[in-house]
Amino acid sequence: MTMRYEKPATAQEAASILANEPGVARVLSGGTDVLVQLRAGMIELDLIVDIKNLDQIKDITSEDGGFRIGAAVSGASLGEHAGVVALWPGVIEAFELIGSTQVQGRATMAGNLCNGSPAADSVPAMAAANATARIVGPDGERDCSVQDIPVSPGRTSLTKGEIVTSIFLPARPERAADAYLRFTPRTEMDIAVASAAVSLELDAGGTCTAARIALGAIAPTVVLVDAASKCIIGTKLDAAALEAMSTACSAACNPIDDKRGTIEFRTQVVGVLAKRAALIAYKRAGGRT
Amino acid sequence: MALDSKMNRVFKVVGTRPPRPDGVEKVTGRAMYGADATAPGMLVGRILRSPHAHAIIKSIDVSAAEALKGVKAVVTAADFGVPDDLSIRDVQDNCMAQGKALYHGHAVAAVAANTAAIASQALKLIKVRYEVLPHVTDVDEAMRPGAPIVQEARALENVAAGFSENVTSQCEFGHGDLEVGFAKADKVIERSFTTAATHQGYIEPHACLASMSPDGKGDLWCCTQGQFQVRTLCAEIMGMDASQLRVTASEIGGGFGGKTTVFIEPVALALSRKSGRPVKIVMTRDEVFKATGPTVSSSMDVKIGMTNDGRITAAQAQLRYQGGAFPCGTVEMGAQSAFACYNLDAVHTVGWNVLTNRPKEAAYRAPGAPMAIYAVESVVDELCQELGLDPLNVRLKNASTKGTKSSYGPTFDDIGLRATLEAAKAHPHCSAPLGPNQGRGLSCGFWFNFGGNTCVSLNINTDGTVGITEGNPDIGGSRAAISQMAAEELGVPYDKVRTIIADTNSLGYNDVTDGSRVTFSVGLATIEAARNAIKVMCGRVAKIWGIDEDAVIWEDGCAKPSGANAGDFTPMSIEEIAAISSNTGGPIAGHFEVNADGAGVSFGVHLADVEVDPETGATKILRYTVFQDAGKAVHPDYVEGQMQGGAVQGIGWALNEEYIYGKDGLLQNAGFLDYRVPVASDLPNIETVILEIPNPGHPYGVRGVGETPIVPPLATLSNAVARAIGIRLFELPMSPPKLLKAIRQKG
Amino acid sequence: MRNLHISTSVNGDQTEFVCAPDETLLDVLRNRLGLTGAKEGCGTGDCGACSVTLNGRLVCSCLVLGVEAEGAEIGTVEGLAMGDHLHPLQRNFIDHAALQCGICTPGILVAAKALLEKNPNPTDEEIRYWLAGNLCRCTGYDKIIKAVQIAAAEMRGA
Amino acid sequence: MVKVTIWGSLRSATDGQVEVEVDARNFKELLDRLATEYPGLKPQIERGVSLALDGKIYREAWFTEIGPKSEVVLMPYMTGG
Repeated sequence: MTMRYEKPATAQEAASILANEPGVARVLSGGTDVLVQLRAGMIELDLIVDIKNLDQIKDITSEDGGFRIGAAVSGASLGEHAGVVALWPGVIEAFELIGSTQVQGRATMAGNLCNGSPAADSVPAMAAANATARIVGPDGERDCSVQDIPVSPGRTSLTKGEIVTSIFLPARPERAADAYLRFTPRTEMDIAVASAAVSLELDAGGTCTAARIALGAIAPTVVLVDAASKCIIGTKLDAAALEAMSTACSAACNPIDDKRGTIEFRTQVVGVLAKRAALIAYKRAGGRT
Repeated sequence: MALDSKMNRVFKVVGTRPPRPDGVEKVTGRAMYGADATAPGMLVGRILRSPHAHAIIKSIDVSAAEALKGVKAVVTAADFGVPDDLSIRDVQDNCMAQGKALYHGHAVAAVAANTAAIASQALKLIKVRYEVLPHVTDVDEAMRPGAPIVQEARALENVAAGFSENVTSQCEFGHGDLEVGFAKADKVIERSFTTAATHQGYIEPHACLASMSPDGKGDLWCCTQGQFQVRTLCAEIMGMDASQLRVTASEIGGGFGGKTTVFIEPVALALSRKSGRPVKIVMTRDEVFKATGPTVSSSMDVKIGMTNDGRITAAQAQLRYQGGAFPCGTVEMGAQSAFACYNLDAVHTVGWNVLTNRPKEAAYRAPGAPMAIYAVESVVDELCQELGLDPLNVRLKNASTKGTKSSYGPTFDDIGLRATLEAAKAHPHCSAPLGPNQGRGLSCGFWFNFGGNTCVSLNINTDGTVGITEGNPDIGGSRAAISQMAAEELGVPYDKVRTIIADTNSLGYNDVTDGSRVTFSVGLATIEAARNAIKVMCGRVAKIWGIDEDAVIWEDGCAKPSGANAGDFTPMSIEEIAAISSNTGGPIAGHFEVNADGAGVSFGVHLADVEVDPETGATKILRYTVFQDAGKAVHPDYVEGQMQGGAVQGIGWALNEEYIYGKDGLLQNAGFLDYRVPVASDLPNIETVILEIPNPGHPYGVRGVGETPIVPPLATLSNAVARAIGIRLFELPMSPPKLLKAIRQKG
Repeated sequence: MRNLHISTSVNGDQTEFVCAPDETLLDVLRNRLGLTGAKEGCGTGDCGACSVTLNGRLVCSCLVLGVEAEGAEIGTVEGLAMGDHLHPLQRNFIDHAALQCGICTPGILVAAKALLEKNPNPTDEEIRYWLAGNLCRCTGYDKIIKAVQIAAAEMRGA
Repeated sequence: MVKVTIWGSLRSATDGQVEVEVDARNFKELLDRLATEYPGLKPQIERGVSLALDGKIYREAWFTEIGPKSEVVLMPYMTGG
């Protein structure tokens, strides 16, 4: 094993090192995925690039009424940020479900995204929140919708040399909120068998005016289900609307049978989770059912 | 050694909760566990494992690995001999595959190198040519004629015809006329069950440090439940005299039966012999799951008949256990335990052991009993539901008691099942209200408990304090209990006693820490050793006083004249006697060596309330109470700890834990992420109620407590789920996909 | 393989070591610094036996590279007691039998200390969720939760 | 004479008898007699058996005395966890 370790000072330098590496390279931020893979022998690396020295990489900053979250902000730090917690409680609860307290001390949302797991907890929540990732690469900087980054299990749309430097959670109007639920056999320390994130906006009368519903662990990548959103927009989340939404979610599933769950189970449960998450989001947004 | 006649003895130390002697070391990180030892010049050993479930090893080319810089030794099966004893040969073959890889993860070669990185690199350079064979991992499939044969010619003489060669043994127990019994029943229920293989899940992976010197002497440091057993196995495998191999047990980070044999120790010794250097091997968690000893998986049929008023008239079970790639006897214990809780006129159990392409099972807390009793207690519970009977009253009505002819033959002496059931019945938990989708489950549990070979050396130090040397690794606070019993018997304060665990050269042979035997057997030997020391002290004092030895008695840590007739002497304390021991004949000690019997069977009753989410199949445990007879709880905190820990292992078994094999015969969940042991947030407090029905086989009435508590949770939870949602599952674990499917099928 | 030279602080002591780039902080602590209190139960962040604090955050040291310790402050179980004076958590774990085999104990103590620094008065449920990443196979957790509560009350001066 | 209860799967070695009678004063004699009089039991006795005497299980003790009225049950040799 001849893995090298680099800790560049700027994003451009990091991108350049990664772009010029002929061997296998990975970015290290929280390390809670990459070090597991390294340790388990799933990957063999020639180079690991620690991005924790980059400017603003550990910062949470206000921007256009939303928040920009650096790629090295840990779950523990993010959860202590009252502003983000108030604005996007569903994203926070999704992210905080990942791993243990110990893992939260290191894990990052950007890492969760770039790991490319279909079961990543924060990704459906970020997709529902319409979050974008800022990417720095050899050719400069670009922004990309979070849901466009994972392309298949373990793979992303990032090109060689590109790194995610921050995640942007946008502003949102009053009477809006989000929620995330996942199913795991244990209460903690588990991987989502199915998950659902729901982000809603309500009018003053409590009618849903906008909704984004994203599902996890039921397809090769996160799935945004517009058909499900349509079922609840214009409603006050009455039982019939929720039932239709739940059915639309189940219909959007393309899951696999594996050691963690069956196709049948994932398909059924994701609808239940979406329904329950929608009710939580609705209540958080000030709606009364 | 029977229970002291002074039955109403008032204990001073026994029954209290003093701090454990190894506590400070363990809370400060100083305690030395298996992986914590180092030696000068130490090499790192690593093991290459089969990627196939079943394959002939055509050839192994280690030349490239040997040539790698920093590699000091490579071993394969060719470096080991062929032991005469078949059981030893099995152990050796399990440590290093001989000709055929029998399961995914079976060791095929090992290296010792300067660093872990070099060792890992060397493993990749070993070229093994395999001829992959058809495999079988399911017990029912493995039994069928035509199944892939794991090992040939291993079946015992008593196996009936009609099975595949994988069926290695058959056993049968019971008495009475089943036909007559079932004819008397108003309701007969017959069900089939399966349980998954589970792992003990100790947090400390196996680790050892071996050092062989060129003159043939060896030292081995390892985490084990029995250093003497390790010595026996390793000495035979290595062709050494027992005297030449000293084994020291480190602190042990959990065992639960899984550290009662060897997996890496002979490999480390062989690498050390070949390299001439000390070699440390530490298993990864992946290796622990793949290549140590989980428990058996089972397939079972149970048929029970009951009258309308709840009397069991006949009971019958067939148990099929697979214990991996080598023969084992676990099913015999399951077959004997299955109906032990009940007083039955007609009972019959048949069991078969079956080979599969899985790792050889090792003992796991009450080996064989939890699954059999799960099946039985499920059918008893279903009969109660069908007949509209109270499940606790039905169990009381049928409970084994003193004089019951047990389902495995002998007639029970004093046992605590009825008292335990009565305690459960009287407990507030039993009558607490339940909400929607909630249910309360109940199950009895049983385990034999064992005694076994035990030596204790008790030395009275010159200042009157006490040193105890015993030979059983302390897996859960036994040093505290042993010190307490010595303090009790000698009449000295607890903190004047220090108990240590000896290496194999310092004491005679001690059986493994298993069978819930340590507090019972080592305690018994300690009490007797103390009595021997007391006898010596009284003798010395008698000489000083010039009176008859019988005229000196021992009370409260002092030698006293037995009465006015013996003379008027000031009592001599243990400190005074010890201080002048040089003048009175030399050092004072008490020894005791015994193969202890009379451990006394143990019963427990568990109660659980669960809530099932009908939309997801998730089961949440709301309340859990364990009732168990401890005989005499020497250190109640650690008795409760055994009850709580065992219950939670059983809860994991019932709900989520399982070995998952793919169609390719490979283990899919060899890690703590997907082998789901319960975490703290999954559980409520585990309430405990200790009963003390003295065991007539122990001077203080002690009974083993460690194993029984893993037995009832399986059925307790299954019964609770059945009552919460009106659906009974017949397989474990009751994972949410299975439960949800059943809920939806019911509609 | 080129080893790197790292300067760090462990339990308040300035410490230097060399390690390979792929070596974990756990391996460094155990094999290079002789601090074997942190245990390796899984190597994949699933058991918590290797818990330490890194710049005040609770982490699994098996999921940290040794090289990441440069300039950091690391706290291990060896730093809990002040001289011969045990931390209240340590003493209460002994007094209330919150350990059996003891292999998970160092990690649980480090994790519990981190909890009480953040939340001096946790509920049972908060303790259970905070410690969900620390597997214990012996105790069933009951006595651990109780010992943390007793220590917390004592530390609050209650 | 001592009456010994034989477990089910061994009964093929005792012509189907559940109980057999042998002349023995202790376990050693009992096992020796059983092996002599019922050679089919020998392989199991060599593999290991336990004996229950009046309800108490003995795993190995040869010289445990058996009274004429004692209940003696042959059991497989057992281990725990």
